[in-house]
Amino acid sequence: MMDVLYFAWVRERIGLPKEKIETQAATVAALIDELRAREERYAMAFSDLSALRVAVDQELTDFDAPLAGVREVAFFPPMTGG
Amino acid sequence: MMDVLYFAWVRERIGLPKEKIETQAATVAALIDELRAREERYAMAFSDLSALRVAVDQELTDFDAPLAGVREVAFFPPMTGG
Amino acid sequence: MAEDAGLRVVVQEEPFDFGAEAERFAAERSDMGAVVTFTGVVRDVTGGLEGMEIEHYPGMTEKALAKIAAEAQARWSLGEVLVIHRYGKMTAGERIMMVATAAPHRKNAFEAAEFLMDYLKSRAPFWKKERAEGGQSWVAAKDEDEAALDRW
Amino acid sequence: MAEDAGLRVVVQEEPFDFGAEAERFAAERSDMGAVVTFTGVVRDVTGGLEGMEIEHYPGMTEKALAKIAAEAQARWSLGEVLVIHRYGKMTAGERIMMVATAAPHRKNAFEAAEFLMDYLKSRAPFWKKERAEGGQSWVAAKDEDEAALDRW
Repeated sequence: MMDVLYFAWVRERIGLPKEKIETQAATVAALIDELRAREERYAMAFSDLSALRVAVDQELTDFDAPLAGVREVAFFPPMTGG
Repeated sequence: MMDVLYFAWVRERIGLPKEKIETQAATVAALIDELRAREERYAMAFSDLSALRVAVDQELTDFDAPLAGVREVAFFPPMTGG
Repeated sequence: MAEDAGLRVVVQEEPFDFGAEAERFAAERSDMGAVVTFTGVVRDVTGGLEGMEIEHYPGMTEKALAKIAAEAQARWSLGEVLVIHRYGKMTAGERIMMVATAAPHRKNAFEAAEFLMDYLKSRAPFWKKERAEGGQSWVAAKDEDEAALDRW
Repeated sequence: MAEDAGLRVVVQEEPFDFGAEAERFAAERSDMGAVVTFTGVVRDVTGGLEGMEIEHYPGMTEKALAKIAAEAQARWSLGEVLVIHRYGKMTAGERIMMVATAAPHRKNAFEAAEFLMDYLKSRAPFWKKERAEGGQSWVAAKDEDEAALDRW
């Protein structure tokens, strides 16, 4: 069981900011495959990975990051702070 | 007749901040030669030109700058503002 | 707010007082000769901007900023580092964020402030959305902002 | 004081209010996204500094600063430029000077501020003298400050 968070247009496309997900996915990429298979809005949100970034337990990482022991995964577009 | 100004240690060595000088010197370098010949303290102040800077009518310039029509010449060490 | 040896990171919704923060940061820094500040202002390029809304990732934001600030501090032997970043709604002319650095010499203070800004732009979890007459849209990340990181 | 299209140059003996000047400079800059300030502080490296005295060349100082500021403004398409520089006596921790730049984007604001500082260090007619327990001495110009100009 892990928290999956969505920000900015990813949140808007999926339609919620956060959900709890039961998954056996070994990596972020595997989790994305599961999400894409769920519903059209997930498939849309995850259609172009080059436009997405991921944080695992609040640290930026990449899509092949392992998920063992992870409590929180967040998906969002490239950041635009400053 | 022109005003000759001295700043920082040049002023201290020569012992005055400003004087009026009657000169026919065609360039700054020629003026320096005249000043050096005056007294020991001038010779001392102008002994190492690489340690000096010159402004003619309040614009930084170099030692071969012409003096025709000039009202004010200033000598000082490299600047240390900021 | 995270407060560490000379490190202050603030993430807040309400406006901050740039002048007072700059003053407080620079006050009595007799061991540091150089203080640099940067402030980002909501910019209305077309004159049609109604406002901006900044979303962030509570928890990660503070961690990411503290990490960037600590890295700058170590890398340039800085005396102090301050980072303030707002989220939520703001209008044109309002200040979005500021950074401040203090170092013995100007080169370090400038470089560290630029490093902070470059990292903060592309590595701290903030997302800007602009509201204009025609509607609202997420601000796209710029390639040049990502490229700016190569310098460090 | 020289005041021109977005150009303010102040040379004065009395202290200036850094926070208030920074605030005033940044206020309502809705056309400019980036504001950078630099402040130089009298630094007491050894703990033995009693004070500093800055001599300048009245008349030339204002002209040199206005020229440097106008050049920065033109070169980086700046919105506003502020330069304040003190002369006379000051003690450790007091602010000697400040510059501020406003530009649409951060890169220009940073570069212009660094350019201003580099030129001001070596091309504006100020000379620093330090007073310490052992006596007083003129601060020597640094080769690195002269070399910094090659960048521009």
